[in-house]
Amino acid sequence: MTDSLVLALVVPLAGALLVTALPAHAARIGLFSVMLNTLNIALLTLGVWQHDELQLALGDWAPPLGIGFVADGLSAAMLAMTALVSLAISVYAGDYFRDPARARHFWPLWLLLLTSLNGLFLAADLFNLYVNLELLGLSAAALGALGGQRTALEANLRYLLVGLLGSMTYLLGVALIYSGFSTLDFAQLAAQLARGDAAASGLLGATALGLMVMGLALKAALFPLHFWLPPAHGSAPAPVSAALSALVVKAAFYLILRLWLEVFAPLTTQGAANLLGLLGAGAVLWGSWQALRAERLKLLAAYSTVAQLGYLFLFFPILQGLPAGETRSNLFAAVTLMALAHGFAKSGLFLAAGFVQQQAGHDRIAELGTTLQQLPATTLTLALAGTALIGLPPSGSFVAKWLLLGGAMANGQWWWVLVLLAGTLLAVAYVFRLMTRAFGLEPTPRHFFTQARAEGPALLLAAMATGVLGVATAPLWHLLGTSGGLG
Amino acid sequence: MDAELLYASAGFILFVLGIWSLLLHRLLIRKLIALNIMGSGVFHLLIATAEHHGEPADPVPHALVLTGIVVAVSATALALSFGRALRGDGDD
Amino acid sequence: MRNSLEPKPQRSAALLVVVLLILLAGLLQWVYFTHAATAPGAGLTALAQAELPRSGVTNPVTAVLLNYRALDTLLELSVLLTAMLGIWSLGPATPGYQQAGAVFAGLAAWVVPLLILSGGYLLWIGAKAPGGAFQAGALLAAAGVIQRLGGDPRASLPNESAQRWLAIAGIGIFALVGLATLVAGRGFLDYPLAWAGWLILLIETFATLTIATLLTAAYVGGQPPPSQTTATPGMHRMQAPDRKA
Amino acid sequence: MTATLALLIFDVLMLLTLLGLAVATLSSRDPRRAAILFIAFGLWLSLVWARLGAPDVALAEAAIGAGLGGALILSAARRARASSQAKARAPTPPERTPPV
Repeated sequence: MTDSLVLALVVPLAGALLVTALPAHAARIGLFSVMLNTLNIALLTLGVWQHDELQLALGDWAPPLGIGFVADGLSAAMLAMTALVSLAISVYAGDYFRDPARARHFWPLWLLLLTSLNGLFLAADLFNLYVNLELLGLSAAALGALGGQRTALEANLRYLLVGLLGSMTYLLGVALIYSGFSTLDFAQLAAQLARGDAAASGLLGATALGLMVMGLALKAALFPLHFWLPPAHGSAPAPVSAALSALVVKAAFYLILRLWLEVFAPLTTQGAANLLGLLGAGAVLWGSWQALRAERLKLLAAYSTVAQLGYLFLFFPILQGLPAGETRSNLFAAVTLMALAHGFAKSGLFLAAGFVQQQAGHDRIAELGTTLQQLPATTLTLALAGTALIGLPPSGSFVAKWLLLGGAMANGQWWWVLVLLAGTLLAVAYVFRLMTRAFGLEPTPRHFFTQARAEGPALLLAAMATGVLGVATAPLWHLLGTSGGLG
Repeated sequence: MDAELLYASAGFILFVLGIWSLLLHRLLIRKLIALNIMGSGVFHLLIATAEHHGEPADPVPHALVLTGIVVAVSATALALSFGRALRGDGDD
Repeated sequence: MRNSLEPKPQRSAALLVVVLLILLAGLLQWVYFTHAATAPGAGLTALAQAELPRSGVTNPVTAVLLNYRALDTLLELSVLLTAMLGIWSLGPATPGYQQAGAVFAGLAAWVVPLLILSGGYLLWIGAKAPGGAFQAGALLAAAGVIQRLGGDPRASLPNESAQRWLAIAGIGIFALVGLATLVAGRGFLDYPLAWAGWLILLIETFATLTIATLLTAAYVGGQPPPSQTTATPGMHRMQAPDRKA
Repeated sequence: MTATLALLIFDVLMLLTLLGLAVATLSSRDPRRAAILFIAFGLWLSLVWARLGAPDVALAEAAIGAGLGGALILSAARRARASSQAKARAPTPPERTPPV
């Protein structure tokens, strides 16, 4: 069972190596490794389903000397989302990068990106995470610049530099932790912090946590550190934008969540969590407002990512105030569900936007009317993804927002509900501003799909966010070990 | 004041000097030098904490720093390539 | 969007940054010293030494890099590979410098073999003394850099297809050894003690080649032109014909 | 006692030189000069690390950090200079990065 933890790293890495050595077969080998990865992650998820948690000490060296891998419900959920989204993106990319000269650059970097994502969700070691973060940052910036236009190069160079600043700050935190606690392992660190031997250790740990969260917040584009995201995500090739928005920023958020709520839980305070929530609120309002004003479809999607990441940070102050128990674990499941739903919805939205851009030759929203009316499948994708971004039933984000609302009320922190409402109204506005373009007087086209290989994956992703995740939440609750539900 | 603490202190100063230069200078090469010096500060802190008066030094931070050095050079090389592509001087 | 510093930073903004950074430095020093004075971390020296006989090498740093924390090293090589692939995706290599003078050429003829020899020595000695794959690979790469400075635009690298294989060799062997131990029922990269030293040397040898190739390719800074003789500077990379298999 | 004091003074001098090199590197306007100073900084840093009982890392920093990293930055600086001299009359400014 634990073999699948290692294979989650080795399968995409081996694919990347083969694709590097045999660029002429890049698309075939690449797609095959992504499929193999999906299969392996399915096995891994099954293992977590049965055993609650899978653990592995690499090379049989137990921490603190060695590196530990841990897959719990949260990791498995993120891994499963990554596997499905990357499979859809890969199918789409096979169609998008038809030019072999571009395909041979795309596939190895894409598989290395997948390797680093899997590693990030599994590693329980602060320094191994640093190496994974750098692998992620470098491959993401290189992928984002594949389009080759000047704006893409500029935006992604900035993304690369910001990412490096973030990882250096994170690494300083790691160095402080090692100097104080002589371990990099999550479980051992959490145990030492919970014991709370000396006040000085607490101070050192809190400073290190602050540095690490700051570095990761830069990578997760938390308002006001989001300035690099819209140009970078808006200028990348569509499959890459989808991966960046749905997976890459999510990985940094996942790490913050993991460090804040588990490893460093004894050191976090309500005030600090309120600060994260406040920044999240800023992101919701500012991101939604900018999405409403965006003139290009991909820029709208990118700003909406800023806003949706903000929602994820709203959970921190509420989770912080709740004692351990059912309400709290339900809320924890809700933040996971929110992250998953956004991952599916946003990747679907970006893939659809890329197809629209290819068909229309541009993505200026004001002039998209006739194009959208000829693409019923893509229009449906946009509508489904929009439903999830707004948080209407039956999307996964509706369930998540509902639980967030309940948690905020139970906690007496009603002010977050105002942010939630304002963000939702703004999301309604920007989604409807887009959708009104799709309904005109043109005759209905005969074919639902214009190009199934490009439109199918996007539609499936959006349907996953809105249909499946909202209705069938029970498996997720089980995976995360909560009773869940809307009770 | 202890020599080990002095060494650690230099690491913090290098880190902060690096951020300062990164934020205030616009030339790509200077930004990259700044990032590298920031990194050197962190590495230096790790090396300083590995040293324990006379006893053999802790090998784990040393290995972490070795890894970090290679990662930093990789990132520098990639960023410089971006700069070259932006300037579009493939033929000097 | 541009909520950060503008091209010519305002003097007040620059001052604010400086003040904040001084505060940050002060905070870090204070926190670190308070902690080091009361409860310094013991480090892992003793543990690393105690397990050294089980690691297959006698240099503790090599033991950490290739045994205790081998996964870090595997991923780090992947980072280097990513950098090279990213550089290649950004365009073709620039032509090298002009042909060097006789003095430089004469110097290079001495220095390059010396670098290669010391690289080999560092690789071998890494098991028991300071040295190892990274230092050895860097020396080999330095030999390549000197070749390029001497006027060889490819810095002695082979053709693109061979470069691709060299670039993955070290990572591939590393992963294959891991898979072999996994198949043998021991777990990923859990070397049998009797073989550990040799497996580490095998991995390090290929890693040295890979590191040298990747670092040199990064210095050359671009994808090798499809064919050495027909390198046209104006050729756009997106239209580059796909002729390498 | 005097031996420890001498050692302390030696350490302080090592560190002051290191920090001086860092400040000089970071504050020099000419990229070429900055690159050369950066190499000097890296080599000095490797000496400091050798003093701290880290010969492996010192070797790697000298070869990879200062050596190859420095060579990369230096050649980029040289190229930037060459291209800015070639385009001396053209209005294009030297390459800038977007604000971080």
